[in-house]
Amino acid sequence: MAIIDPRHAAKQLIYERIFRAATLTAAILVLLILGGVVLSLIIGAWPALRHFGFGFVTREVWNPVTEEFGARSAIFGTVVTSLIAMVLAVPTAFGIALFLTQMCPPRLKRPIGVAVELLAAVPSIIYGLWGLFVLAPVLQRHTQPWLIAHVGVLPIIGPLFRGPPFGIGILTAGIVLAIMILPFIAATMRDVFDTVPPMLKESGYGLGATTWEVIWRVVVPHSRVGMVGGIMLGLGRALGETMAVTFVIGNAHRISASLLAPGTTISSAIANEFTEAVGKLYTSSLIALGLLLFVITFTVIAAAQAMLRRLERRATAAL
Amino acid sequence: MIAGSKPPRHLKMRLAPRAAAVDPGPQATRIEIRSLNFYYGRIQALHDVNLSIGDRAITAFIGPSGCGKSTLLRVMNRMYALYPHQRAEGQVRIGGVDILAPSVDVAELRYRVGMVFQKPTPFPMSVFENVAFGLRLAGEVHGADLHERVETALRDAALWEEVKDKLHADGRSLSGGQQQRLCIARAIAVRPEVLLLDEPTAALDPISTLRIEELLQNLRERYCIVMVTHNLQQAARVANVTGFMYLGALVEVGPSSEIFTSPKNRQTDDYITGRFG
Amino acid sequence: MKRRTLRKFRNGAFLALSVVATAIGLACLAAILWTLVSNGVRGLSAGVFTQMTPPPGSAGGMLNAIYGSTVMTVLGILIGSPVGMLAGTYLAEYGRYSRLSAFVRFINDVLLSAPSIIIGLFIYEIVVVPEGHFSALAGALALAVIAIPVSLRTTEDMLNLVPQGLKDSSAALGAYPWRTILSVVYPAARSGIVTGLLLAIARVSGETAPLLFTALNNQFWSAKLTEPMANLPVVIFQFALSPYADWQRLAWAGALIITVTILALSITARALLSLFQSNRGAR
Amino acid sequence: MMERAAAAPQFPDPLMSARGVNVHYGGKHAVKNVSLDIGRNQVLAMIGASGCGKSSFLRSLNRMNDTIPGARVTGSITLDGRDIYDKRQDVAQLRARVGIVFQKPTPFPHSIYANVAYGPRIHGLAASRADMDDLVRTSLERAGLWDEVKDRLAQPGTSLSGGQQQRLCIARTIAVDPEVILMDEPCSALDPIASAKIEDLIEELRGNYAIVIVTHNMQQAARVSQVTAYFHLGELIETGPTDRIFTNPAQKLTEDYITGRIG
Repeated sequence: MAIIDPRHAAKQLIYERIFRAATLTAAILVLLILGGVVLSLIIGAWPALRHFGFGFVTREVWNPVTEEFGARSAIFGTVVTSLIAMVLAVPTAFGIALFLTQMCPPRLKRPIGVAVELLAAVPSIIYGLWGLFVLAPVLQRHTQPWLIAHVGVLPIIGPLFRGPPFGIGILTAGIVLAIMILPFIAATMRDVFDTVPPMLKESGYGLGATTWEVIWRVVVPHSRVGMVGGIMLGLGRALGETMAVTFVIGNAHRISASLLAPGTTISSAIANEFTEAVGKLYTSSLIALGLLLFVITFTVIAAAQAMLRRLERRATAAL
Repeated sequence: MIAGSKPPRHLKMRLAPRAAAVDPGPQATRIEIRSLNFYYGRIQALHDVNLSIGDRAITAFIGPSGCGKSTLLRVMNRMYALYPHQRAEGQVRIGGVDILAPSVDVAELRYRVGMVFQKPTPFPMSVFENVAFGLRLAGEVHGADLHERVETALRDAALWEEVKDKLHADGRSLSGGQQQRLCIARAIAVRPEVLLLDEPTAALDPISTLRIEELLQNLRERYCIVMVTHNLQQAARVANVTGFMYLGALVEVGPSSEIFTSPKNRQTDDYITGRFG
Repeated sequence: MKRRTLRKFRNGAFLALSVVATAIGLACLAAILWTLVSNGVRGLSAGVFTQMTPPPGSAGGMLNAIYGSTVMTVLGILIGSPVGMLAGTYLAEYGRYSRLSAFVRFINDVLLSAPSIIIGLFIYEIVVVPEGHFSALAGALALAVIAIPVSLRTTEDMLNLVPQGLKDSSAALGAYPWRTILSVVYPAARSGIVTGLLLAIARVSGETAPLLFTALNNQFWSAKLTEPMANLPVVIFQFALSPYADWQRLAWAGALIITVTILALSITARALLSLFQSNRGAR
Repeated sequence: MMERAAAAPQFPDPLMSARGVNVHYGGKHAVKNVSLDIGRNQVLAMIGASGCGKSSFLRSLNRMNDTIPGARVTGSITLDGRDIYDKRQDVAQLRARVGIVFQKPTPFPHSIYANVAYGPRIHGLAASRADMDDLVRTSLERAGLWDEVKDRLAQPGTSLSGGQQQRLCIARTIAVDPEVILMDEPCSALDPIASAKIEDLIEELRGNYAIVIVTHNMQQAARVSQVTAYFHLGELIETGPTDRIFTNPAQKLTEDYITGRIG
């Protein structure tokens, strides 16, 4: 039998303890980072929050000269641009995911899939540049005048499309955001659809269902949780996106009825004004905006993660 | 895109006369397979298979894994057509109609040829909706009739007593054996002419297996059942006819009693005595 | 029969819609890439790589910005990746099923998709404010914080792909976990780990928002980590929004450089990953 | 059940001995009150339908179950009279004495040489390079692989065929000079010719080691083992000399299994 030197064995045990402690410390560091983010934001935002109270969230005024700050227009802009992005991106992403998983010729499946994934990696500043130099002029010259003339006169939704065609504004920001998160949502949805066991799909086909029926009645219900999770992750991105929006939003701290008007979002306000902010209250107000953004995105992302987790657990349980 | 998106031609498959009061003795042929070859891309998976499968009987295919038995099964409802690069040549006639003909509407074909898989595949919906799925697709049965058809199917699948109080529970909440019977109920609810079973008990415990086997014995009187199994004893227990496949060829086929006691072919003999596989 | 026709029609209609959606999506994305390449190539010249960023209205290059981006990215990865890898190792190996791991995993996924501008604010508060000035180091730290979750996630995923049998076999020979991890698991997941590293670099090198108020910008050459440092994303941002045609041209050139770099990194990462997976399949 | 346990063959001087062993995985009771002795220089085969607990019991013999979360082992298992579940027992040392070979070959992502040298290296068993060369060679020879790989020791272990990989894993296990070798269906992923080689190898190794093999192939159990234990639903139903178990089983369940009525 093997004779093992006890000193050798003891050394092994010491290395074991050191390595384990190192990995554990790194894991805990992740928690500390998040804690640090929350804490530093609260501390930085404290002067503004104390000065304005809860009114900071509800007031629309944003005036660096009189040092009066309210987050309402920034929250409004953040939510509305993200909603526009979701309305445009989700159905399109669903279509792309469907195409890729259910009907794409195999020769094209990989190239298109890879293209979509690579585009999700393109930095957001590129989308902003394109939005400013290409999309905004096109919208200003063609799309917006048409919208104003034809949709703006309608009742109910009409007011959303009135006023001068600036090119840049809430709607443009929403469209740029939609294009930016499109690859991301499409890739997530495709992955979710791919988790549907082939046998389950075949069971649907085996009963004489058409492709669409299998998708709508078997694939979608099966992957509902994952789809919603993926969509909400996309929403989280849209809410927090800075650069793609900052180029095209117009930076106006006010709430307009029209989607064609300029506005602002939390992240673009911070990006535009932070380095120029003078005065403690101004800086603190911007950090308070950041805190609000964090709370909003944290809620959305946490919910999304919880849903995706559930899907993963179910997938492992089904093995 | 699946092959089923072609415009429908008028494919009329006569429904088999069912539930005859007396067993008419030796069975009429339901499936007729002539010089069937099958390819996965360039790999040939089935070599010149010729076979007649009788109605109201259980036909089982046995053989080592990779021998082509599941492939053969998947030809009979053209499930392979879902995947690119898979193609079948030859003739497979079900009720007289060549189902490999391009004019055949695969959705309709699959409606008439039910299939149950290795693992239970309950849909993400209630027990009731699972069984009603095929009927709702066809849209031919509604209201009280639908309920009755679902109940009959569940009774035939020997599951009714266990689920009658939880028809609205999620199908995935049932136990594995129950799920598999649910899948059988789902398949027979549309009253198919042929029922294909691909190792239906592979994922089940011995007791659930036993129940499924009993169930198959009962269904045999009314359906043409074709199954694939890797369990020789199972084939011997439940099948009237057994076919042994090896390397993509149908080596020998005959009444189970003969195949398992006095096979004519050397390979068959080796396989059933456990010398390989 | 009528119902069947209806079903077929519906099937065809929805499938056609999904083709249209794919076409629209790909067209938008192609348009963006086309604009980027055509404008970027026009702005490219040897000077871009050899000259400093110019004052308003005159010609110049982006050498200082490229250098700054490289320095901060490398530094950020050097700080962030080891932390992420070690933490990922804990999650995949030591604490695979522990509650702490589940929590860390969750928090990490939140950090992974948290808006990067918030990370910038965080570093501003804990580094820039106490120091009293913007610095390259602050920028690198912000990038490190962004790299950690990416690296953690990929490390954990890759280690989980290493077959349990391999880990068991090492344990069965009497190896302690650290030995198994270093001698068996890491080598088995090598290309997967490199993939994670490349993805982290790709992710970090395109980040603009957190650099806006950590590293800021510097019109001149600076190699000091304690001073503000030029970097591509912030230069692109400032130049694109400027009224000067020269600056805008440079912004496009910079955008092209960044995008090409990131796409190259991502493509390499993908190639490595498929290599990793096919190796596993062969085993 | 106690009678069955008592019917276990008692060796005058068993190498390992299990008494009243239970294994739980979470809520699942996988092994129920199993008592069994493992004699020196002989092959014990454990047979039974899948899920009968034979692998779970095997994994409790060198505490591989420790790596499975939620696994709990109770009862006593001794090696040379000392409890292997004792708190002071170092698991790494135990596994050096009781090696295991798994169902699927698991060569490390190293060269053939480094695969075999892995165990000796982590335990510091070779004093010099020459010692290590020797050890690697002897181990490969004993595993019947030396002639096939002696010219390609630097190639990756994964470049070998499935059967060679499995023998490499056996060589790797032998290299740390264990007393007991556990084998968990070592041939189930192999073709018949490779299986036959492994079976011959087991016969040879018996001269130096105690071997416990789990198999689902009854013919294999009959061919390689001297003692057979039949498991059913977590219980040890019957154990005895292989010849007797296969010709004249005492229990109805064993007979049913062997004649193929269950499983």
